[in-house]
Amino acid sequence: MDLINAALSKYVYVVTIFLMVAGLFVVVARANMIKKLVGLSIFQSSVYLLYLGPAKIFGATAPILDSDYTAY
Amino acid sequence: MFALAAGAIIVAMALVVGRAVRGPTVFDRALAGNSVGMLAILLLAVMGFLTGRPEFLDIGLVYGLLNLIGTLAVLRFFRRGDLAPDEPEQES
Amino acid sequence: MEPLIDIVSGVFVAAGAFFVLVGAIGLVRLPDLYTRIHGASVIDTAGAGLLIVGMMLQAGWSLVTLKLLFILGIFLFTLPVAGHALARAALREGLEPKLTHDRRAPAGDAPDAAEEA
Amino acid sequence: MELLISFALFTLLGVVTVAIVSQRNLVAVVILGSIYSFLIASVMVVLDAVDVALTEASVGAGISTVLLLAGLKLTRTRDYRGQDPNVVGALLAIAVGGALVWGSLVLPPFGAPDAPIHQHVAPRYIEGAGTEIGVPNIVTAVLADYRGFDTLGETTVVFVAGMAVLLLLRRSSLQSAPPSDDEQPAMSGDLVLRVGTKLILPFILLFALYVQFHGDYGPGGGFQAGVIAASAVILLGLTLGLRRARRIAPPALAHAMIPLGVLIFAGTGVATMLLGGDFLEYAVLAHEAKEGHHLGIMLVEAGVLVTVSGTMISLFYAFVERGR
Repeated sequence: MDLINAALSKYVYVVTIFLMVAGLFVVVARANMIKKLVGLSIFQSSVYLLYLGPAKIFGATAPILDSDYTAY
Repeated sequence: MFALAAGAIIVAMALVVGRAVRGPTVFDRALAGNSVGMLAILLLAVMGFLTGRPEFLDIGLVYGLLNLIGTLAVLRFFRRGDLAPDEPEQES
Repeated sequence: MEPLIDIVSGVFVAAGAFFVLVGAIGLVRLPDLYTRIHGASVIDTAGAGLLIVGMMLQAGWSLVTLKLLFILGIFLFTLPVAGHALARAALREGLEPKLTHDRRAPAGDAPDAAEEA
Repeated sequence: MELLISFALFTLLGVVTVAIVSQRNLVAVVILGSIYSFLIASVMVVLDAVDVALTEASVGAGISTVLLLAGLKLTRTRDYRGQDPNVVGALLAIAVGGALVWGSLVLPPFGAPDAPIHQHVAPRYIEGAGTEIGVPNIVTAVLADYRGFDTLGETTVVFVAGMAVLLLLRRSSLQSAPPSDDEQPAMSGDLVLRVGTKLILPFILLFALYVQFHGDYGPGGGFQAGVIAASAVILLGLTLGLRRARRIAPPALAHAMIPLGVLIFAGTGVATMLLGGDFLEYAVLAHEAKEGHHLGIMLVEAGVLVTVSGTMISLFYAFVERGR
């Protein structure tokens, strides 16, 4: 069970990295500018995911203060 | 019950994304894109109830209001005449 | 009162989830664009409507209910517009609806063999 | 449950990305890009980052599709076929990916509450935002107050980027070519669309205001509100024709709004300096520190709103006018 959980939690990072690499590949390898732009936006949002992924806490909520919630 | 709904929405999303990836015409993709946006809104709402904090419907509202723009932009693009059907064999 | 509302909203949500699935299957399985729009509209109306009503029952009288109501209103308003524009644009671009047989014309009048390709 | 939902959404993201990379039809690429943005906004909500999700939603749902298609009109609709597989690109991607995977091995498990990211400044902000700033939304507190200077930098970046694109795309004069006669409103024949647009426009604008002023208490803020307001103008231009849009939001006004917002932002900072505080130290703006913070955040968000919406509207005009 722990192993499955560990694999699942790595999966998130692996997909994030895959998105990043795919975006990079599109930017480098495709000649068309529109495609480069879409690739760039993929790359950019995967960077967000790389920041957000490690910061997720199960059972916590968004960082907007409310007296009913304690974990952010 | 909300967990079940979330599961159903995600399965539906997977199916619709499959339609968007497969095409075959650009209009099919636009339709699928519209539906994915709609399912995303529903998923956000259900997620809110699932995690017990349903205040964040603003994102769903944004999608609801702005989804139309993306679809109309695609359609208007074709109105100007440069249609590129995906598959040449789609000619009927 | 509370358990009753829970049950009713659960029924609504389950029905909504069912229709969302049905619509998605329709979107994938139906043969051409014009019929697929029907599938999408099942999600837009029956699925979304029932789900949102279920959630509104769960939320009680609050800002959340109001927002859900707005979302439902926006759905019922923009999605038909989008679907209408889509079908119209597709038709104008010459995407023919797939017809097995045309009831208006006598058989053999309109060559429709090409549709089967 | 959260783990399963994120698992499914991440898988879908991967599928869409593969489709984008392999798809040749550029219109399809743009549509898939908008689907990607829908998915990523859902992922961000699952990851509890509602402000970023709202930004992604407001940009990805309308504006980016419109601008990409407008750009597409200037180029061609097909990525040309038969380009040889790019060995250098593939090698580079594999190398970067390998390095990143290697680095990710030491990342904490997904969803762990004791991850290092929560040990340093985050508790400080969570403690301080309520008592020092008096704003429930910690993201707004950090963005507009603790890190106000950085946000000024970001606004300046938006300003510079907008200016650069305008300089590249604009025709000779500010008023550009007078609206030509071939400009029939795009879908003018379509009653349903016209009425639909007219009915939904006020709600979009109203919602932009809600996002702007509710940003202290929920997700939202100047940037998102600016994008949503600009979307209203873009929708108007798309369905009712460019001339109508130009009359309601003249290009000259949009151009003027770009520097004006930066001016409001920096002016707030200068005002606090004149009142005896540091640059962007909002506490001196009012008698009470919390009042001052509130006022300062509102002014700064207004500056961001003005710059962002001006930039988006100007970009739309620049692209569309160039395309005809």
